[in-house]
Amino acid sequence: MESELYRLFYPRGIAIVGASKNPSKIGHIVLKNILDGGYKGRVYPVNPTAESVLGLPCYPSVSSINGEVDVVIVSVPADKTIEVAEDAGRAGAQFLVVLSSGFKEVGNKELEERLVQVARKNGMRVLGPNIFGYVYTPAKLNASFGPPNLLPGNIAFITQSGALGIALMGYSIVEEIGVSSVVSVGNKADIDDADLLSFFLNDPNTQAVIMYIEGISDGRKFLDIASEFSARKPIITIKAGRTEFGAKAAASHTGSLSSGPILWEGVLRQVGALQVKDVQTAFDYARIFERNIKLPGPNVLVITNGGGAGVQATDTLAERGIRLNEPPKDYVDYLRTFLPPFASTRNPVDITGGASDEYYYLALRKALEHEEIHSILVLYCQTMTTNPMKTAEAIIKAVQETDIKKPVVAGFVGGPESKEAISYLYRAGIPAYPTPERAAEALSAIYLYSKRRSVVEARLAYLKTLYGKSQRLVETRIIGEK
Amino acid sequence: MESELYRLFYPRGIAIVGASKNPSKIGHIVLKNILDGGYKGRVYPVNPTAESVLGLPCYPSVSSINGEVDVVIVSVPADKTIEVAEDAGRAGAQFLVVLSSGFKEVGNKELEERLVQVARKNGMRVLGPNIFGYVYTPAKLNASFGPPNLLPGNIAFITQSGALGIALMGYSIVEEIGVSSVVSVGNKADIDDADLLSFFLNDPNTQAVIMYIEGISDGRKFLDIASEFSARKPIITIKAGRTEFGAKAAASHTGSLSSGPILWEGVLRQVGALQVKDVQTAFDYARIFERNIKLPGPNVLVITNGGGAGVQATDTLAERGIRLNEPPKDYVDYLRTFLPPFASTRNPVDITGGASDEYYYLALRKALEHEEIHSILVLYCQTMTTNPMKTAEAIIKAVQETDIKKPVVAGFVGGPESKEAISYLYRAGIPAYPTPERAAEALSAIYLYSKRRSVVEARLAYLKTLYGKSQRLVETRIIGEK
Amino acid sequence: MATTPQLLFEEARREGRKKLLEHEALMLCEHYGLPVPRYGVATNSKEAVEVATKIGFPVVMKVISPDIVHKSDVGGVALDVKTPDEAREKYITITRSVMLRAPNARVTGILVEEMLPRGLEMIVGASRDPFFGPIVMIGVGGIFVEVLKDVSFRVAPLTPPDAYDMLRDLKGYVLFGGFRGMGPLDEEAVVDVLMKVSEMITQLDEVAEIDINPLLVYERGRGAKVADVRFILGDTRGE
Amino acid sequence: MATTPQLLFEEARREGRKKLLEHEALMLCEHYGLPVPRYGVATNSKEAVEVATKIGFPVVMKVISPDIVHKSDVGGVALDVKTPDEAREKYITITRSVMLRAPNARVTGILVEEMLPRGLEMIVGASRDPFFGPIVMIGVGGIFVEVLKDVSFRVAPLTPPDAYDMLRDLKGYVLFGGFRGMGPLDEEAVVDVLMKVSEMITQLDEVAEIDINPLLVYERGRGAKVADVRFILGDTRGE
Repeated sequence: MESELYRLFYPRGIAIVGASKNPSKIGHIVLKNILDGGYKGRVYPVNPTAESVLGLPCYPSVSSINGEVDVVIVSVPADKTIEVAEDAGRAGAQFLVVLSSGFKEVGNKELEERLVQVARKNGMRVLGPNIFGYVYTPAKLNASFGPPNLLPGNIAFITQSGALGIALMGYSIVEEIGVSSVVSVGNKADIDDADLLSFFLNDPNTQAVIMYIEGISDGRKFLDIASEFSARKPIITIKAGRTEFGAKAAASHTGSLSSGPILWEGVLRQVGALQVKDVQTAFDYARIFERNIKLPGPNVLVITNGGGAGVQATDTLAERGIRLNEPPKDYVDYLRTFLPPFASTRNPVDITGGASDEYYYLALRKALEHEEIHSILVLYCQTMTTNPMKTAEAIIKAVQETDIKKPVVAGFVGGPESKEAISYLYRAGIPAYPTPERAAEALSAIYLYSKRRSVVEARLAYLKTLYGKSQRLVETRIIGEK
Repeated sequence: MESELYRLFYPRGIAIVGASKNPSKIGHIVLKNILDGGYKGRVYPVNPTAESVLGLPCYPSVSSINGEVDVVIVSVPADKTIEVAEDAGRAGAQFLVVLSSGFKEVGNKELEERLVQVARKNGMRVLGPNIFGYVYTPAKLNASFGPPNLLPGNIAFITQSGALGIALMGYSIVEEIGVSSVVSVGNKADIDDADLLSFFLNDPNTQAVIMYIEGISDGRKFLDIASEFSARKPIITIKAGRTEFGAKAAASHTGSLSSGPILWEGVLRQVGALQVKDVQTAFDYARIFERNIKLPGPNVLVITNGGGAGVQATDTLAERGIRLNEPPKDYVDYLRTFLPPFASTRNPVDITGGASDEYYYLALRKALEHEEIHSILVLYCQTMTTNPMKTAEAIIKAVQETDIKKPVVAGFVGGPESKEAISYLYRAGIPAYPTPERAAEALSAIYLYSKRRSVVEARLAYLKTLYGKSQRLVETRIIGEK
Repeated sequence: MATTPQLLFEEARREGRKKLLEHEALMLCEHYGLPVPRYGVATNSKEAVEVATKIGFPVVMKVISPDIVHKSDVGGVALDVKTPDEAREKYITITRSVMLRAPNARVTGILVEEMLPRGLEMIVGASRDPFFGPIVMIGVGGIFVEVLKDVSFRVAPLTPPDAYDMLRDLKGYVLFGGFRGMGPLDEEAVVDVLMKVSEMITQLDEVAEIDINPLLVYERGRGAKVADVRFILGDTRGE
Repeated sequence: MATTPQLLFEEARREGRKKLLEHEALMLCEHYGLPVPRYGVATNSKEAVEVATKIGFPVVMKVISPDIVHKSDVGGVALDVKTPDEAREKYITITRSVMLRAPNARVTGILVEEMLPRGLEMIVGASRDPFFGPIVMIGVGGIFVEVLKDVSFRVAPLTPPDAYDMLRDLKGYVLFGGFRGMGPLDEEAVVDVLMKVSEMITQLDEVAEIDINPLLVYERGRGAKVADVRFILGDTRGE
């Protein structure tokens, strides 16, 4: 069955109402991003006063376009949006993407409700208003006024924050995180987090979702879909207002009320989502979930060329409930065949500061092959006698040769050469980080998700036997519900 | 009074015993680093079998050098070090820097004790053994086999971990942290953390110290000096083995016992040190302490162009005990004269996503001038209609024009342009970070240090009245002490 | 005293009460299968003796009144009542004391309850959130809730995996391993209580809040008991 | 019973004891100015009555013996002794019971102590670390120490700022703001105890460990009391 939002992400034609010749106008930037991005469908600038924008002929209205328009991007003043909605409806559009601000966020609730009413009456769904647009890299579609050069990948990012969201698009480029999609949800007048999760759940191009959430209007709908989602793919959440004070700041910022931080913590656990405190951790987690990693067994092995890095990783893992067990005896025996006698074969395995790439290769390869080792954290400290890129190659070689799908996470500490090696590892599909602690925490996220997922799976199984397979959770009256 | 270690950091001449022609040998790399670094004193390679190394004539022994040798770098096998020590003693050297390994860390305790004995008998102090050397940028001295291109600055880094320490030298380059010194202390057979703190306490080139500590032999000496140190400059500590499991890993790695994590937490608080969990936070804190910032009052103002970034900062600050108060009324009135009506003048002040550089300049400048605002966190989310570099310039302009020494910390979220702006801010003396949370946490470190310092000052004042001004803390017998 | 939840709510509404009386609350809990102490209502001293004898001594006696909030303050409570004579005597003492100190209070009778053995004190609650609807809360009584704010929420209806997870979410969960001479505690019994509270808040639109404080939890196999419970009624149909 | 710390230690050494007896521990605490309950040692029932009367009723009575670890198990403890008659009677009961159940135990006498009012229970300890030497520890009794490992250490000798800081370091410090009907607690009194414990562990080389458990802390202005204290002696001169 095709998702309800399918044509939002795979539109045959897009109209941009408010397309402008002025390069500093949003209506210009969005059009330019769409054209530069390589989107294959038809693009129609709509502007009654211009003849052409960016080389494309302008249309006076959406309804005057001769061709299929699935998505209408709206970048006109708020009070003009109703008119555009009616016109788009007449033209048979399916989605209104309303960039314009001046709605509920400034107290103009009626206008927002009316806009949705007009849209729904005309068979359209609304994304926004008060958003920076959206991106879907599998369709080469960048219908946003964010940066143009996002890296394609399989992380979807849903953000309720505009400025922070758009800035994080840029940050994802610096951090080399590839995205399948970025969606600005703004006021969520119609399409909300749950609708988007429904789409991404069945989207083969998306492996994980990052959500920046300030509040949610329909909590139970979110609960249902997010639970289903987590049973298959991880959700990483940044919940604005984790503290009483942050919640107050969030309320003053969005003007919308939200449930308390402790309730939210419970809800996010109930749906199996991973809650992180900061954007860096969100991206670090995303990197680890880019590959659909199997649930590993409990035994983590740490391989390091520096005792200090090993200790830092051990502390980080222990704080997250992961205790390192001694390596299997036959693995230790194997290590002893090539490691210098002063190397430590406890866990972390310290293959010594002068460790050659070969040591990394041998130690990792055998660990990958060993049944009782379930995931491996490889730490490397750059020294003057070893080469980060060569070490990265050794790791990649071991992973590729064995073709065993265990989580392998790398932490490379050092100078610019280590940074390059991190990118190199990352492009070869191995999550890598610049500090031992970040690498260890990212690895721990796999275990955390595995734990959350098993709870949420049990939850869903119980609900299914209770309410029948196809049905969503029981409907319950909510006090104050309209 | 000149510090006991003065000539270690400002040597008139250095001999490198074990200087080698082979570029992959430590004795070669260290010599090359000394020469390339621009050190102004005399350098003497010692190698009885080579005529010259790196263009310098070789000497058969230290005592055969005709000239003042303050420091002797020793890179020969462990069993040859005693001989070198005796020879260096004859030559009147003051310091032995023993890079060689093969001592206590592999169980060879007697050799290590004998080495120290010989050295002390000959009036020399020993750094090491089992170290990668040391760096002191004010003397342009890089007597290490770490990376050659460290950025000069005023952070001293003392590390007990070799491989991690050397890798962090590289990481400091990537993170653009300038250092006054890096000292590898290794087995601490003689010169220990306390000795080094004594030197850096009176070193005008050092503003703060980062210490990576695994264990300490003389706890009370550390307690005394670290307390004195914290009363004047911050100590940032990474204590290996914060958890029971990490402590076990650390013990297996160093072979040395250490007191439990909870005791260490207490000790670090008692001496006023800031304990961080990971290397990234250590460097983030270091950046904030590069300037000797006055103790601020309690009122933090957050200025942001994105509500989401403001909320994230509020949460981060709240978790660290910093609550944002509403801005002063006259400050709000002033903001209202130029900000758009939908801007929020609560705290965080949200100057809106379209905020021009001018808004940043005006809002920050007035905040700097306002008596009731004591520190300012400036957050910027990169959008397509604003320019990170221009925003950075606006911030620098406001800070430089007012010349008021309040802490100003920036968080710039975005793409490569924001990254450049961060470097630019940093070079202008304004600590800047790529996420709102890291910026907020760094700012909170100033408050934390201020709190710790006031306790440690009260502690020292009490001890002084008790034991007299010049005296150290009372001597106390320790069970098990030799 | 056969009744239905709806009859209880109607009666409360008729009497203008926002709370169920204690024996009503116990009845409602029984109706949903929650473990409550044995209890009965006495309207004279003879009944008090009969009820107490049936329950078995020692018992606790409390005045039932919609108008008295702090029962102890008006002498409305007697703990550890050990004999039939004492039960008779206490009935009279309580009634007199309440008449004297709260002359205008309506008195429905005296609740006679089994005196429960000590156990780990937990708090279980349910209420309605404007965004998520019915929610259920749990915490360990005393310091954990009061000082450490160590509580865990989930949205109702709960499933057993949710209930286990929310219990294990608590810092205070470590106490379930055994504490102060007690063996491991009866986790299953707590999960069962959570499931039933979830069912109540989900099914009973009239209930705005449920507050079990304390729930006494015993060693594994020995269950848990609702030692005290309050139901706050809301006008859920109207809005 | 005039003595000095050194005489106490010598006597213990002579008797091959690694611990001070209870009355010795109390004497040592008094010597350092720690707040201890009023107490006395009785070696016959008449003395028991005299001592108890001097202290004021109610009192607690405990057998003093280097050979009995769990005094209650051999009937060696009597709480809440309210009258002279009861004191006489309890002296005899305790003595008999101990003779019967621990016939080989040396008995020094019966300790008669003031029965202390309830307060916040804290734990204060001191010991010696191989790297840092004498150290002092504090924690809030019960869940905080036992479950949350909420303790705070400092190296001795402490200064008052250290003592305040280590107290405020505790999660359980929030209880000092007032808890369960108590007003704000007497922080100064706790700091004073910490300072004195620090002094003892610093000055008394013979002492390997000090363990005050519990220290009862009262409302501001009402001080704190050492309800129970143990001294473990070590061979510090030898090594």
